Amino acid sequence: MEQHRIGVYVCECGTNIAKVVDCAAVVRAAEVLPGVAVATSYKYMCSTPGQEMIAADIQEKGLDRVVVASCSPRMHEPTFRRTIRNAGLNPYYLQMANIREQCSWVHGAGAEATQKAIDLVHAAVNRVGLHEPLESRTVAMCSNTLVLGGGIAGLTASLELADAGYQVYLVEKADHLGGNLARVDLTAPYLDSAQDLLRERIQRVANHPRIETFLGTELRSLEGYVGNFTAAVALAGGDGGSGAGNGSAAQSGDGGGPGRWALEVGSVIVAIGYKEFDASRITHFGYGKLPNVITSFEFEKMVREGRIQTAEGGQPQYAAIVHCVGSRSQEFHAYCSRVCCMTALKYAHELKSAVPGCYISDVYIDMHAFGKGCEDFYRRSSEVKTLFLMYGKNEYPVIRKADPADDCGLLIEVNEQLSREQIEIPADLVILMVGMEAREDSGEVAHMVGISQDKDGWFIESHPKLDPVATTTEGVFIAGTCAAPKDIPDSVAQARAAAGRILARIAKGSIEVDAVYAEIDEEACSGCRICNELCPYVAIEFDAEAKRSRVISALCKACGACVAACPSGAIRARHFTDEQIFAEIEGVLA
Amino acid sequence: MNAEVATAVETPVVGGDGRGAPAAEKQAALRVSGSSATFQPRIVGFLCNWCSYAGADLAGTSRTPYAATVRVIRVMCSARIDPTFVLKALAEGADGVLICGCHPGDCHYSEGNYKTMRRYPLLKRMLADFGIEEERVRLEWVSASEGQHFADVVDDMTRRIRALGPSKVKIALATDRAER
Amino acid sequence: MGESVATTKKLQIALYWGAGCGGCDVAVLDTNEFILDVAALADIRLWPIAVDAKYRDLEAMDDGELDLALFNGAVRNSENEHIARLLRQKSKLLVAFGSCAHLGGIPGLANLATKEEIYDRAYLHNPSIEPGNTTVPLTQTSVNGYRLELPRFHRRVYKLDDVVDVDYYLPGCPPASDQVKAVLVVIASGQLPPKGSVVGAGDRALCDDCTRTKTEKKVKEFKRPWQIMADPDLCLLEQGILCAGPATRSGCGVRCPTSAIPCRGCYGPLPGVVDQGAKLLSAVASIIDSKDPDEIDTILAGLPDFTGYAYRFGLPASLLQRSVRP
Amino acid sequence: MATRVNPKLIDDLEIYGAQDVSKCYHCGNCSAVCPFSQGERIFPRRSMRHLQLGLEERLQADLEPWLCYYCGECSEDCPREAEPGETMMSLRRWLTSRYDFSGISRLFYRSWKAELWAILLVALLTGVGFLLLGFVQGDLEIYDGPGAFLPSHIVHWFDWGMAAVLVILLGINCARMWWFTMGKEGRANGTHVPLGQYLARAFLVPYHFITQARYSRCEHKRPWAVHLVLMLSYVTMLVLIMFFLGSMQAGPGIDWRVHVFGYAAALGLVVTVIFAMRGRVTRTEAHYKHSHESDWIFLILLLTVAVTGILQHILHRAGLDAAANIVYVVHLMGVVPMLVLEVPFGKWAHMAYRPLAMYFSDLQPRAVPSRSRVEPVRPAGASSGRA
Repeated sequence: MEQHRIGVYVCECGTNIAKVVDCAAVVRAAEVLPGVAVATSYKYMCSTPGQEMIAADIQEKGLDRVVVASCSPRMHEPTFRRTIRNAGLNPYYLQMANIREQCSWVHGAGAEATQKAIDLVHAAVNRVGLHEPLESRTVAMCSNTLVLGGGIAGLTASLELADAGYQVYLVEKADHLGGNLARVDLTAPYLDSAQDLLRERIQRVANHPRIETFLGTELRSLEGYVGNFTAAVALAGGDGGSGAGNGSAAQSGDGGGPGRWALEVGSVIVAIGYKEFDASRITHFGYGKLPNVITSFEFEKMVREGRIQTAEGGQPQYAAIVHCVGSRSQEFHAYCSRVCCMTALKYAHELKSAVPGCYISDVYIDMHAFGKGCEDFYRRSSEVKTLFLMYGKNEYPVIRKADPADDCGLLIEVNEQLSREQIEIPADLVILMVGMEAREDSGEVAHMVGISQDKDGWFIESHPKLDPVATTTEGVFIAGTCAAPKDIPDSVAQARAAAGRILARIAKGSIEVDAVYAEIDEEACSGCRICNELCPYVAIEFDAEAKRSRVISALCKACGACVAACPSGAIRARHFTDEQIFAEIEGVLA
Repeated sequence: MNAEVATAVETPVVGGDGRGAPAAEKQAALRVSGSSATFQPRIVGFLCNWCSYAGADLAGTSRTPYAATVRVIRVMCSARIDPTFVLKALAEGADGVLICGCHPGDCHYSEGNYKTMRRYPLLKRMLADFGIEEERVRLEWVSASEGQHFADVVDDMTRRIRALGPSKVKIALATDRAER
Repeated sequence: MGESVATTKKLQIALYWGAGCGGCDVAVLDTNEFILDVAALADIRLWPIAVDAKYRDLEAMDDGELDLALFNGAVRNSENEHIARLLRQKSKLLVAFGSCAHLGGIPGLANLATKEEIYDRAYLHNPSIEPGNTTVPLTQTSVNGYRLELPRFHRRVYKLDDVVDVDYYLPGCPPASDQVKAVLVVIASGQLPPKGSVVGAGDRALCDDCTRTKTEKKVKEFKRPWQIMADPDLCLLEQGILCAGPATRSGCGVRCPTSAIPCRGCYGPLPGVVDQGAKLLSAVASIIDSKDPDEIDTILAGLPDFTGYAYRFGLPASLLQRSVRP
Repeated sequence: MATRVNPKLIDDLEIYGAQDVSKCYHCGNCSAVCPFSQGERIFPRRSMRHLQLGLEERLQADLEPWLCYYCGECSEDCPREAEPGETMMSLRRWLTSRYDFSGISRLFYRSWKAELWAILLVALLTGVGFLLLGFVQGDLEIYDGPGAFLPSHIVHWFDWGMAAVLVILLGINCARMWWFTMGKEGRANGTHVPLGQYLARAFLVPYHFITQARYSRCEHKRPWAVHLVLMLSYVTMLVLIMFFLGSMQAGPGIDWRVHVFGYAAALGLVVTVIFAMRGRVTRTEAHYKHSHESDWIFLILLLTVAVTGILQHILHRAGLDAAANIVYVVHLMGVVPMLVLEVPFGKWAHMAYRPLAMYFSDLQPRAVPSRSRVEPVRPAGASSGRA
């Protein structure tokens, strides 16, 4: 094997790595490995000076391979690839050793953690020597975009793209636009009308020449790859899909039967939103049994209809609002649904203005008022004499019917945390602040567009902090509450961000896709056709007269299933070759 | 050196070099791992990039501690894991091999993990024929959100392999070399 | 080496039969009248099956006196090993002849059992042994004053290049006679391929030569050859018959599949493949048509002794080489 | 057994001056800065909470409001401007009205007009009464000695009579206070304080009454000083009037043994009252920020009494006996309502409730399980925790 000049850079990540792994020892161990020309550690390898150090060594010390031992490659591989590319090396001459997420953050300080780091670096050094120069491919970028979901996020994204002059296909499963926001009256904390926010957007979408709306329609499949997707959409089963896409849809791809369209798109924005938690799952609240226990959305309906009253038709003298219904509990959803607290305060105001004499009890676990203007809203609410009562996590308040003697219809028993008193709250109307849940169909959608979900069913972004709208599938973006509970401003911001990302790519006209894909050595292929059936992207075609199989690299997503299966070893996974992985195995076990 | 060894082991046949072997095996055992009290297994983990590797990263970001026994090798999909890799790892002296992929039905490549699901049982049968203990090779589905699960798997596997002691593959090959 | 051809001096060759079935020697004889040409241009100095020569004659030779040694059979005992070393010493070229020398061959399957188990089966508990007879071979015994020796039975089977350096590999169980012929001609002509090459075989999988039609593969049930009347024109694997063809070098002339017998893989792994069995496993399992673990198990149950099949000719050449059971 | 929440109570407390209770979100700053809030007595926060929840029973049993002297630090540090100090003040008013059996106090606190009318009425009666007395048996020209318009011995007798009545009224309210905070609570908790303890700790009442020792532990010292001076002057006056009225009224020569105290006390009263008034006008200090009508009425009364007292004394020394007598009557027209209405039913009552509260709060931890009772005893923490 030809002798390389490998640079090994061990990142201390402040103390994140250094306080557990003896970075100096790792450097000492790396120095003596074959082919290693430079080995050093530094506080923050990803910092500008850190990257400059690498670049300088490449140019001055003539390094031809680089190993960075630091955080997960999922975090900074792109960063360091850029670094060495700018320094004149092929970006694929990089290998990272994950000594933070998979070492210093999970092991106690000591010899074992350090040994593990050394082994990982050894593997990386072994591997990087076998790396080949790869050129990432550029493919054409189709400027059409498919937007799934006609809620505030979907509408915003669609308008953003269409206003920029590009075709948008907006697919909404329901028979009307507006999503969950359409069910809301006022919005917190500024109490401006949700309808005002929606109406003009919906109108603009409806009349926009560049937006084609498909109502009562759902995605059936998504094929292709970034810049070149084909989406099959069809009328949702049973649902009439009133006013579904008109003639021009048919032009955008052969329909394949009435109520079915094939859409050519370059990008996809998934904004399918959320569904509310089913309050009857928490028996303590008696939702469904006690007529005056209602959900937040049922209350919104009351407010929109302008009559806030009990089932008996009377005005409530006492009203209670119960927070975190389905949220922040071990039984149901551990996460916070984020919007309920402020919505609850909004209800307090709406109640006060509608029924001035009404006494309002706000039964909460913690008051989350982190948003802009929210803390102030919280203060104002307490000034209108809302009684705030704190209940303990997983210690649900119990709602029961009051005795005829009482001056109220319901009684809520709470172990009140601030006074440490077991108390009973009088109520005529109880509003349950139901939390947000991933939609039942989120799983299907995720599978169709090839993105993953967390344990709660929310879609996972490609990086929670640095890349919050992109997903692990190139060209597929997420916006709004399908990624996690969000308020309107955040959803809108995300929608615009996603649209922005897409516009940037459209502006470039073409898009770089990863150079990692499988290729078949036709000299070695025997045409046994074992691989043909294995490719989920039908990226392997069989040449009948040559009796050889061939990979259509643009379609290949580099999973490597065929590579492992090829009994003649004729298929190579670029950047994940057998030799490279053997070298890693030998490295970690050296 | 072959000659000496050959004569050294030259004894009546039945159980003959059975007497020579344990010594060599003990030596090898020492080479591999030191005394079994402080035996720290070396497990090679093959993790798919999208679910399991992300899951292992999550264990990190949420600071979930687990035994420092696993050395992770990242592949794009568990379907890329050629059984050859597993044999290679064992031949190179791994005390265990952990294969992780997305949960069935949740594969980033929609079906990759099913290929893994098909190969694994056959591989286990083959390993059993080679006298390799059940616990040494393990397939687990770990999603991107299951950091805790990953940590638990590693700890559990470490515990079981500790109980077994070091893998005998490398020792066996070492003693064979000694025989020639 | 070159000069030996330059001289008109006859080729000095030896053939040896190690731990094997003798089929390889037969394969040489199968070259029929060609063997006479061989005799014409070569002195056969050692060939236990055909020529009366003794080990001491071999020991007596000078180093490198032989031009070519064809070693068939695996290395099972000290005798095989001794001769292998002698031939390496005396011969300019050493060829691992046939699957056993090349990969360990059928005898190599013994590596799944311990030596004790083998002895037990062969000498102690066997239908053909009269009860109470506990005689087992010893390396040394003395019969009325005379010290008798038997070769030492190694713990396991080795392929030839485990014990000595090998120049060429001629795969096959046995190698196809025409391939044997061809190789001898090439060597005689002196146009030698690079050291370590596999000669007398193709560089692609058997399927390349196999005339059966292949479509996309999905298997719901594996069957033994005798269980079905196999379609003569369709790929055996697609009919559910385990065939090692896709994982095996071509060169044999597709003798088995053409006669409706699935390939056993005697020509060994393809170039660049580290472990033939593992590759066959991966390929075969991948095409199983099921996503249900239980169903998969049932389907796999149709592959009895898969290990034996996958390593039928190459266990000692596999990554694990042998069972680790004590 | 869960306690019923009464969201309406804070509305009621507004009338007593607690305007901002609902703003409190229980960060606990108030209790953190209060030098008195420690151990089980977490206030003002707990009182604020009980008030928000409208737990009347609890509030009625609480001694905390009396343990607070309204230094105002809590209100200054409150991030929500929930005015905990003022809340405690209002709670004291509320409690006073709760302790009062007659309901008069409640009436006065809820309507200052009622209080004013009552004062005027009493003043009128007093005026008429004493004028009658003067003209019937004495001479307007004579201030002291035989034939005096208002002979000191009669006034003295009247004072004693009135004192007796006041002590009875106040005594009843104090008894109620004991019942709410010690008796009833104790029974609920199945505990009681042994009589021995009551006797042993009895000294605390006069001690706190005289020294205001607790007040002195507040961060700000001035309010304590002012309050102390006011209180001492008042007490001095009381003593002089109850025991040395004769020599007070004697003259025209100045009997320094007595009068020097009188002058000091009078000065003390006037100065401190004016100081308090100035404070309530300028509102620079937290405890003067919010003034309930009752506060003003009280101060004005006090000032009138002090001024007229001094005036009649001067007039008498100036030989203007007739004028002195008239002013004397006016003086009594202030004194009588002030005592009759304020001591049992108004702000004055706190001079009894406060020391008692210190006394009780000292006793509560000394409670022991009552043998007589059958139901299980609540853990000591819980019982003393809710004192």
